[in-house]
Amino acid sequence: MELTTELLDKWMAIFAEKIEANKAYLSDLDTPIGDGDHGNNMARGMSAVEEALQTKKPADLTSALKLVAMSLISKVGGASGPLYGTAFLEMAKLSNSETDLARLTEAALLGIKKRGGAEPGDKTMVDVWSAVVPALAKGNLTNDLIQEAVESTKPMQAKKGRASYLGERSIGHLDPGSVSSGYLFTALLEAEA
Amino acid sequence: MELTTELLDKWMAIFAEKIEANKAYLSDLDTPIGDGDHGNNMARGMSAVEEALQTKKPADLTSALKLVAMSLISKVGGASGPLYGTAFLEMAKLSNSETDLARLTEAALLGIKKRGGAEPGDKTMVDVWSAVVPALAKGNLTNDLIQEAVESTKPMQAKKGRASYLGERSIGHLDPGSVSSGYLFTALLEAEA
Amino acid sequence: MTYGILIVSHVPEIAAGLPKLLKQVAADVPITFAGGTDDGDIGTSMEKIGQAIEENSADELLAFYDLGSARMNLDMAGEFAEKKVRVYDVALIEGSYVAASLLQAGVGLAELESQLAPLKIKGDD
Amino acid sequence: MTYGILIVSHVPEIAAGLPKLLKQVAADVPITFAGGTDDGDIGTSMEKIGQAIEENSADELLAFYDLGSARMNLDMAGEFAEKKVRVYDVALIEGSYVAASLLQAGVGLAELESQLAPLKIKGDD
Ligand SMILES: Nc1ncnc2c1ncn2[C@@H]1O[C@H](COP(=O)(O)OP(=O)(O)O)[C@@H](O)[C@H]1O
Ligand SMILES: Nc1ncnc2c1ncn2[C@@H]1O[C@H](COP(=O)(O)OP(=O)(O)O)[C@@H](O)[C@H]1O
Ligand SMILES: [Mg+2]
Ligand SMILES: [Mg+2]
Ligand SMILES: [Mg+2]
Ligand SMILES: [Mg+2]
Repeated sequence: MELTTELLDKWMAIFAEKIEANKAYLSDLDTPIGDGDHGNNMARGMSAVEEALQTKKPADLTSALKLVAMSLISKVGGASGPLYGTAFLEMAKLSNSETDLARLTEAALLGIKKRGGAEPGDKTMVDVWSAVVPALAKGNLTNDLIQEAVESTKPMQAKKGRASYLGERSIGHLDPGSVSSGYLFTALLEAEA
Repeated sequence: MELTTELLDKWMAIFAEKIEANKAYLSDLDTPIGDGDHGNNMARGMSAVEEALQTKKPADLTSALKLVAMSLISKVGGASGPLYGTAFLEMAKLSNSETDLARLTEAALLGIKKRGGAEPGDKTMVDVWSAVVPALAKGNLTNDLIQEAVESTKPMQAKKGRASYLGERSIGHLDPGSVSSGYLFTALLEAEA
Repeated sequence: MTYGILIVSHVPEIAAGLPKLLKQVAADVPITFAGGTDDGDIGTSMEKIGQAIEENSADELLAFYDLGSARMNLDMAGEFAEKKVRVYDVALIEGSYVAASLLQAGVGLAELESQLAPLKIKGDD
Repeated sequence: MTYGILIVSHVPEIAAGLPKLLKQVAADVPITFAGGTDDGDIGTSMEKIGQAIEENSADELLAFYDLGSARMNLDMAGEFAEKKVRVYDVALIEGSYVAASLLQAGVGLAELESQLAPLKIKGDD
């Protein structure tokens, strides 16, 4: 499937709504295994994204993706800022020559992994992205698949990010960044529908 | 030789003078291999000692030694504060049962070693104290012996204190705390004379 | 037995700032700090450290410091104090962050100390 | 080639306070810092880090940070910058102190890095 500026706008708007609606929940998830700010971070970032898209009305997909990236990088404040920011920046770079969503998110995932050094199984957003990207390529991404990927982080012991300082005590909690990444991709499914 | 309150008063007055006279030199020594404050630290400490001794006029040797210790501990501000402070505190403790200077400085040296973890050869004041204490016991302490002990720190590589962060670059400089300890013991010789 | 954290730094700003980072992950852990000399210069003060020990509401303290001379004043303050003060030769920021996270998670002292061990970078080698 | 030091911390006070400790032993080393988010909250800001890189008068920077997310913003700022920024996964306070002491003493990069190695306590293990 192709990413267009229209689809991106719709995607971001739905994602921003989901983040806003689940702000407290995301911060609560971040409390036992982090610093309790993931919901606030993402809400601040996504409202900056929405404002930027609406006021600057970027002319093309590349500018729009870059705008999303820069808003997240400058407004989120936590680890998820450079990570989501890098994801959208990588999509922006590739979007000059490629608009297939599977290819774009593949580049985004590579960027996230490079930025944070995490691999699947480390209990980070990489776990969700790594499950979603191949499904997008095969055209079989579903809400169930996303939900499963998010849930898979619960029994994991964190190896990256603040939760990793807790060692075994990080086991038994959902990873907040995986939950927000889950919203990103359910938002995409809704935007495409 | 016996330590009396009179001797201690004289000793501290002469030491304070020497510190004041060599304040800039001691801080200069501390500049290439430290933070450049040893002279100021010791001058602040010794003027507090002098003020305390003169205004509180301690009744006995133990109180006088304790007063010296507490003034140094609370006023010096750098590593030499707890180190000289511990030295005089150990002398104070022992002075209830023992007033022989060799025994007292022996206890002081043990205290310095315990407080800072340094051994002879680590390029600290321990090098001077370790040379002086046995000489005091044998009754053959001289200015030359003190000077030699101070100079011996020059070729050493620091293993303790700020200078140790410089690794091999600490070689070729006199240790400032050894120089001030040298003044302490030449002051003692002068006070006894 | 409740455990608290004690931060000792040569720099008043570091001593005052670090607990803000720790409080984010350890809202329920008592944290007190001492920084600078009595005059507020760069250095440490046994008296200020003693006060920070007293002010801390916990039964026992896990103490973290920056440079060696801070450890000496910390040790002396600990000897004069009523409370047990355990001093760790670990990286100040990173070590106290791990300790705060684990105390908040209810981890016991033995497990906590084994997680601190890889962060030991000072003291007697 | 002149070397400077860059300090990045989640806490504005730590970022501003640490250079005071370093300046005591490294009066001639250019040191700049970035702490907190754009709003001055606990966190880091790529923009602030970028400014601290620019403000530093040295040709190349040795950069030190507290927690992992600071490293990510530091890396991004370094990618956007003109200057080479070398990021070290060492204890923030202790590592930058060693680096400052050795730069002031005129030690070269290779020797400096070998002295920093034992202070590595984060990053990819
Ligand atoms: N090194 C990393 N690689 C990938 N994802 C990471 C990494 N570090 C953190 N994360 C993700 O970021 C989320 C936390 O984001 P957030 O709370 O906004 O940042 P912070 O931890 O700085 O407060 C984690 O739940 C995890 O999914
Ligand atoms: N661990 C130690 N054991 C013994 N002496 C030490 C130790 N650390 C430092 N010193 C002594 O203290 C002196 C430095 O004192 P000063 O400059 O006043 O303190 P600081 O290093 O905290 O600025 C050194 O020259 C050395 O003789
Ligand atoms: Mg968080
Ligand atoms: Mg945060
Ligand atoms: Mg000094
Ligand atoms: Mg000092």
